[in-house]
Amino acid sequence: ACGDAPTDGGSDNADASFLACMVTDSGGIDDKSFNESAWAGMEAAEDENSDIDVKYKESSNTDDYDPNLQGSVDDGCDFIVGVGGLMSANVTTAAQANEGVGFAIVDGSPSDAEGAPVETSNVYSIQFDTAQSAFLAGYVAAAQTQTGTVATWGGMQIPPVTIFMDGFAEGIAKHNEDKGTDVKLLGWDEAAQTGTFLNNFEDAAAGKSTSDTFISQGADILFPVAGPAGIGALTAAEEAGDAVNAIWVDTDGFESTDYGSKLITSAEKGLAQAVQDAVLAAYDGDAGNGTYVGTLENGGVGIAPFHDFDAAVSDETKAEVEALTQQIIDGTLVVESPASPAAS
Amino acid sequence: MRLELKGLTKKFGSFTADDDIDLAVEPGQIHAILGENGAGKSTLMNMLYGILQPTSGEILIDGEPMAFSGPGDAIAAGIGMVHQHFKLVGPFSVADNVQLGREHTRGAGVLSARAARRAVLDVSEQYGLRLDPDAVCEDLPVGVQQRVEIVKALSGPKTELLILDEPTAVLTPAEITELLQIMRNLAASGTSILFISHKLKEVQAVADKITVIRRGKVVAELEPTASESEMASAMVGRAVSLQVDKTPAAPGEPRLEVKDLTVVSDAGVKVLDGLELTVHAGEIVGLAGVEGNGQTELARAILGLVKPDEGHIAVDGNDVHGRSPARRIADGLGYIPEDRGRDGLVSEFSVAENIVLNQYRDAPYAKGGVVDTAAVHKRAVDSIAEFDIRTQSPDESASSLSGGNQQKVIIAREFSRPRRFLVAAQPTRGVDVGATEFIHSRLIAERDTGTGVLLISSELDEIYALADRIAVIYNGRIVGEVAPDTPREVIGRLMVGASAAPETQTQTDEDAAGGDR
Amino acid sequence: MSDSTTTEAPAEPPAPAEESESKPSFMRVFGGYLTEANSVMVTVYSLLLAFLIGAILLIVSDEYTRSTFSYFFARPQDALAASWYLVRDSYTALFEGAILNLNTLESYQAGQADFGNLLRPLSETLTYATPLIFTGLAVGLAFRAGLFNIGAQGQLIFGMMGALIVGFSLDLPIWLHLPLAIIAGGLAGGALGAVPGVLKAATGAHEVISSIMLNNIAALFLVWALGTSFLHSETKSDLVSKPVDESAMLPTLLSSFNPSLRVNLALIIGFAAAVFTWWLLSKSTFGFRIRAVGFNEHAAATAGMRIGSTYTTTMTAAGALAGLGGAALALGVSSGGITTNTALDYGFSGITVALLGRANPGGIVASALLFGALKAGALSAQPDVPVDISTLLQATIVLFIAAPALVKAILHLRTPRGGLVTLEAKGW
Amino acid sequence: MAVDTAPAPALVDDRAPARHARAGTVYAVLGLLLVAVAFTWLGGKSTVIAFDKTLTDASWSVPTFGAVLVLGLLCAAAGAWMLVGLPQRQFKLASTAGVAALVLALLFWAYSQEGTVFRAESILAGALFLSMPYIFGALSGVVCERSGVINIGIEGQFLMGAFTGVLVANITGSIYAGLVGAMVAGSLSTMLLALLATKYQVNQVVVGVILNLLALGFTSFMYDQLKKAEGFNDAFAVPVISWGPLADIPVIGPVLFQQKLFVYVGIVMVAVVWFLLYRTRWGLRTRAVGEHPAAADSMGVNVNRLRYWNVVAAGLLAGFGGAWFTLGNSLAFNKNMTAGLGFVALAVMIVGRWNPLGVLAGALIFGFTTQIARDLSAAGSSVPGEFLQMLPYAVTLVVVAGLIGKAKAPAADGVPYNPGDK
Ligand SMILES: Nc1ncnc2c1ncn2[C@@H]1O[C@H](COP(=O)(O)OP(=O)(O)OP(=O)(O)O)[C@@H](O)[C@H]1O
Ligand SMILES: Nc1ncnc2c1ncn2[C@@H]1O[C@H](COP(=O)(O)OP(=O)(O)OP(=O)(O)O)[C@@H](O)[C@H]1O
Ligand SMILES: [Mg+2]
Ligand SMILES: [Mg+2]
Repeated sequence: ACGDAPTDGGSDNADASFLACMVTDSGGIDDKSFNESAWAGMEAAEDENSDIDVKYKESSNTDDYDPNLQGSVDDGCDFIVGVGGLMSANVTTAAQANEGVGFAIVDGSPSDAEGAPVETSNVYSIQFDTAQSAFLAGYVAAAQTQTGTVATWGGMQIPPVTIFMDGFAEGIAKHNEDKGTDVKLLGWDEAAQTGTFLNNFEDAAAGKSTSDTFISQGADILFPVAGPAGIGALTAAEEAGDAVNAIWVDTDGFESTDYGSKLITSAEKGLAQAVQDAVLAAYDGDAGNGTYVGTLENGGVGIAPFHDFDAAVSDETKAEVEALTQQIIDGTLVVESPASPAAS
Repeated sequence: MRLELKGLTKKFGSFTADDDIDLAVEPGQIHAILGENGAGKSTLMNMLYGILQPTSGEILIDGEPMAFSGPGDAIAAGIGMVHQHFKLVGPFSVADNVQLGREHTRGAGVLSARAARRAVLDVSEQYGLRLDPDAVCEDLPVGVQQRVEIVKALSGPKTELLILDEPTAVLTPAEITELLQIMRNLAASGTSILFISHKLKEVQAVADKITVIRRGKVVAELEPTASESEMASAMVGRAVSLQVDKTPAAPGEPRLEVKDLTVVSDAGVKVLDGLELTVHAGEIVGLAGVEGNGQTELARAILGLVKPDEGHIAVDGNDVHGRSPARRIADGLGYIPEDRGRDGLVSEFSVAENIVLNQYRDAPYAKGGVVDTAAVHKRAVDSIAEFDIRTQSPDESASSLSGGNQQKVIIAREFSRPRRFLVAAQPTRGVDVGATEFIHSRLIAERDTGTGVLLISSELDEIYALADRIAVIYNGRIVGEVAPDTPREVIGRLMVGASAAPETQTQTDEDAAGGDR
Repeated sequence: MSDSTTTEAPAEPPAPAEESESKPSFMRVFGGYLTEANSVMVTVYSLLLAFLIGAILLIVSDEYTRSTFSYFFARPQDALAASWYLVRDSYTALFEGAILNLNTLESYQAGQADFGNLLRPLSETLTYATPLIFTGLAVGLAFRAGLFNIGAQGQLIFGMMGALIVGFSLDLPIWLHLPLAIIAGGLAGGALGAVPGVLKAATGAHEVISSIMLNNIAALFLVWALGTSFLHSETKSDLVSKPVDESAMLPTLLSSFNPSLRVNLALIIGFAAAVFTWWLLSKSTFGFRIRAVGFNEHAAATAGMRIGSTYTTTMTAAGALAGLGGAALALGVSSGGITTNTALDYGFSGITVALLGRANPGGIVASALLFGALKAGALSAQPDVPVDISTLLQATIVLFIAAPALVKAILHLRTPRGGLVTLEAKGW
Repeated sequence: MAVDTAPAPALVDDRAPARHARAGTVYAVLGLLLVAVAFTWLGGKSTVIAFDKTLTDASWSVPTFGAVLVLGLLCAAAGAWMLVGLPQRQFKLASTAGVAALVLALLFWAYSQEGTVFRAESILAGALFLSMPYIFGALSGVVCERSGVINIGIEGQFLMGAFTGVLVANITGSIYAGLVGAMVAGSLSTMLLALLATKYQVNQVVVGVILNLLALGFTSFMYDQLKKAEGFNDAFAVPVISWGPLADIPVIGPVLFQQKLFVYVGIVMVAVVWFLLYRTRWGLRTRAVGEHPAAADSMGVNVNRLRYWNVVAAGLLAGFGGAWFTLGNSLAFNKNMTAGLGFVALAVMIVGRWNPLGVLAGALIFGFTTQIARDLSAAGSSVPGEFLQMLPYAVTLVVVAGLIGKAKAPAADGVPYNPGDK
């Protein structure tokens, strides 16, 4: 209706022939989490190919998915990326109703309202086995802790969050098993699937006070899985002095946050890259109904460089991480979380 | 100070409340203003005090035209005012209420409690108005609150003109005598006084000059020598009978029996203390007493709003214990509350809705949980005619009625349904002579139909005019039951807890004076 | 709760009547109407003023348009044109999202789109308005009894859960299942609503505190409950509930035109609830009591009305209304499963809706529709119109409608006969 | 003078009013329940209390059974005292003792689980710090509502303060300038409330709701606008103020003498607002205007002007409280980061009965229970996290229903004042 109104970002390719659209999950475009990363991927695709234009629509809750998907179809989008596993069924339905449009679903796969898998011709699925990267992060944390206690906490108890916490817990367990250590993890009990959650992703002050509590209970490495609220853990670590550090999630926190000096590493999830690739593939007509699962093997997930901690992390640990990575890629070591893509 | 009003006019929209009023108050003069409810007296005073701005006309003080943009200006010009409706901050102490707006500070805006207390004591000593500066105003009996208002008005830096808008409505006879004396003293010392009252005796007793206002216009200037009925007919525009015609009572069986009634307030005070009282069918028992001695609680206990801690209340021989107020009302209890603004009316409701306020669920006003608007309307139209309620329509909100007419709405509500017993608390408070006459005659008529009536009034005149028997309440107890021809002094002594015999009077005065909380 | 018996001033003195002997022409009367601060014109002007402010915000927020202002004095036409197009397109987009899509209209006239497509914006508006009708009524009803029900949010959440549980756990025919599920929603909401009422009646606890606390408790309870195996979806790992059975879903109203038109029976139930609430308040003896207690509890008590039980029943009824709003969500648009986000801020918006509707059921429906339209329009117009601008626009519209005196002052309107219609001012 | 209207001196009743008996029953039953709990579950358990900051190794291990038993009996005794009848004046004492015993017993019980340690210093210090936003928000509410203007927009003022605080700190490079900026921003946003409430007589609850919406929209919008540029939203940290040797005193030191600026300002403001309200001319007039504006007006107080400036000044407090979220926690601004705490502050104001000292108590209850909930959750309590998070809300509900009872708002709160026909 209003194609000549400038779109957000300003770097739009005004006379592009291919329109790629994104529908966010609740949390919005700047959630410092998967919506933001996905949008970064969309914009990267736009920068890469001047014939691509990108747009987004924000959802405030699940009820907005359908109108936003429909609105994107009405806007004439050629490729529509739905972010969040909750949107799987909605994307699938929209795809079935609009065979001529390409779709993608991030953190989910085509399914019906009941969650049962569905065969489609035009939904591309993007998923990540972040348990793998979190596993390595957990191993590093166990190796680096001085107090023998590390902690994790989440924004909400949902699969994209708990998969990190599961992997982290398993990494610590692995270290304890291999090296005979007795590192304790606070904030998450993998077996019981219970732990500490803020029940929101915004309240960084609550994140900080929760982290302070963990620190007072002896934790010296924090692993917050809570989007923007997770920043609270970093400020808590900063205030606590040199003894307490943190590990970030999703992106390399050394670059994406202001607290690089406190971050030993990050459990990365190559969401932006994957979305960018998907958009570019769609432009070439290659997206179709493929599935992409980001793993250590294809580099879709991984742990970030140690940056300032390069010297602090021993060569031995580095070598072990290397070896574990190889084992996971080989399949000799399986990191499993109830929230892993295979299980969903 | 010489005050002169020239052509003072106040319009509210298209309604003219005061119309071209000319008036002069000489220094040291007590100038009374008479008029029906809604005649425009308070409006006039409010203009003088800067609360309202005149639509046209001039206010001259010592020949100088004044423009008051607010009460602050009036106060600065030496005017003090006692408002008809108390303007006291309830939770504040007396001292704080008096110092509000002209605070005693120790510099830098920090209050000096001692100076404020001292100031109150000074003024109250000077005029003989006893007050405890530390008492919390909302806990005080209305009579004492009135005294606070007067002290407030006198505490101005140089009050030369004092406006008293119905200051005596809530005072006891003795307090009134006292106030009138204070007024005389003030006038003698040169203070001008504008005095509004519906009680013609007082006006006669104290005024140097009387101006009568009707419908916003000055209709007469009278001398204090004018008779009461002259004043009344000037006000109302017709002859008014000031005498209540009544035949001797023919008491029947007991309608209300109160035995050993004890009520303890939330603060742990025994407000009723073993009260005993019986009212028979076809008689009016006047309950005389200084306000705050348990009258309110007695009335509320009879209605069922207050749960007795001990004792029994029986209506028609049946113990009403455990019966809800609604049930008691349905059983024929009528209730005219003393505070009509608070307990009597829902002021946002229409006149019609207020008339059926305690019958809205009964036939014919409701059927099957649905209000029958037509029936309510019809009832309202009838009542408005019967009780001469001055309102533009039954759908007018009660708040737009004058106080006297608001009172008639309550009277209409209680008087046009079958009733066996009636509690009438201060039924004519603040009501003009015409309406008072009307209400009194209705009360007598009510008695004559065989209803038992408990008349609670702080006005001895009213009690004498209506009561067939007088009970005096003091400290939550009936301290005496006397015949209606008992001399005032005897009742007056009973009211302050002294025995009926005159010898103890001096003694009592000392006690009572020290007893202000 | 306080009333203003002590302030004797009226709202605003009516302007002196303009006396004109000759019979005024229609145009004069009409012109007079337009320049008068009556409630219709105040609403119209409120919208216009809000859109004017919105336009400024749009221009300021748009980088390109802002850049044209940097050389405004060199080439003003650039800035003016850019602003004009931006504002026009943005508001067109809002309008198209909320009421009628002009492109679709063209295609429809050309025979390329079906009628259902034309209805979509309206359907969305009505869909978003539906829960607001219920929560608005929930706040409005309590308001009439002098209670500030800030707890509609929690009551809506409970209603959602109640309807959901009956909706998936029973196996019944639709004519029984759907009504039962709806009633369960009302009951659950009513149960939560009763708590502040009972506490106030029994201990004097302030309903505002207890409602705020219960909102938080309800929201956390939902998070916990969604995690339990009883509520949690059997097929999805996300924090989402089981879907309700087909037999408990609210039938859609317009899906015969187009299956994607979501507006459902709950809208009709909402209208019915509004009519019922209106009837209750203005016709029933219970409503008489509610209003009497709301205006003056002392006089009501003296007239024999039971104050405590009025509080309790009113709060329960209010909770039930909000609960029905929850049922509308759980059995309607979110019948595929509710999440922690499903309730959004419908309960809090209900406060604004109720106050804007002057706590009158009719007004509440109207303001719910306005809010629904703003939400639908905002959703469809993004990202061209940033969502935050839509929020600001909403706030500004409400602000002006709630402040007739402000509109009157800004536009120098005349006071109508009978004074300005202002929202009743109420204390706690 | 002939007679006087003196009412008789109050006769103080010696019997317990009915509500004392009711409360007594509740306390007695709860106390006995605790005793039962002790016998059923707590045998052999112990509760560890540690002083983690000043005396790292010192900890006490208290047998939970004994502690809960004693406290339960104490609570029951308080109830019994009320039941047999006690003077009015001592009712408060008894109920406070009962509640204190109850709360302590519950704490002993909660911390008896394996692996949980009551770290007195960090818990209390954390609790005090967490109470601060409520203190500032509720004090702002007190100043507004004492003058008769309902301020339901505290949440919005928090957001404005939080956002502007960081922004100004970034631009000027000074955290103190940031704090001033936050106050000014809070005050600017209440100015709209002040104007609409006094001059245009708009329903104040509506204005409050609108202010919240406006603040949310505005800060989110500005956040997006500034996100693209560097150096507008970087975190700034308020330094911790350590009072030298005082900070080393066990428990008291870390709790009281080693806190951030906000804590000291908060406590001082409670005292200051209390003093201003109850001891100064401004306070007298403010309270009068909130109770009975016509009375104040008739004594020459300009009601609407006083209300206007009070509301504007109250915005300073709320804005400062907003800065707690960002500057106080060394955080950058984030959309909607105040997470509804403004509404809780409103509740704290009512719990505190519109009195600064009550506000302090209410805020401490909230801060303490929040901190306890977080601590227990972090320690791996078996109670689901959501229920732990409900703790502050549930406790408030109980306190309000059981202890506070009827809270009376200033009589003219929320009622616009129209002086005469001016
Ligand atoms: N604020 C107002 N707005 C509109 N009309 C008013 C207002 N105040 C007073 N009036 C009108 O002015 C008339 C005079 O009122 P006023 O209070 O002066 O009467 P009054 O002589 O003092 O009566 P009373 O004896 O009952 O005190 C009333 O009948 C009323 O209709
Ligand atoms: N908002 C209003 N609109 C119209 N009239 C009003 C308004 N407010 C007050 N009045 C009128 O002002 C007059 C005086 O008001 P006030 O409250 O002083 O009455 P009152 O003193 O209770 O009456 P009375 O002295 O007869 O008992 C009343 O007659 C009332 O009708
Ligand atoms: Mg008068
Ligand atoms: Mg009057």
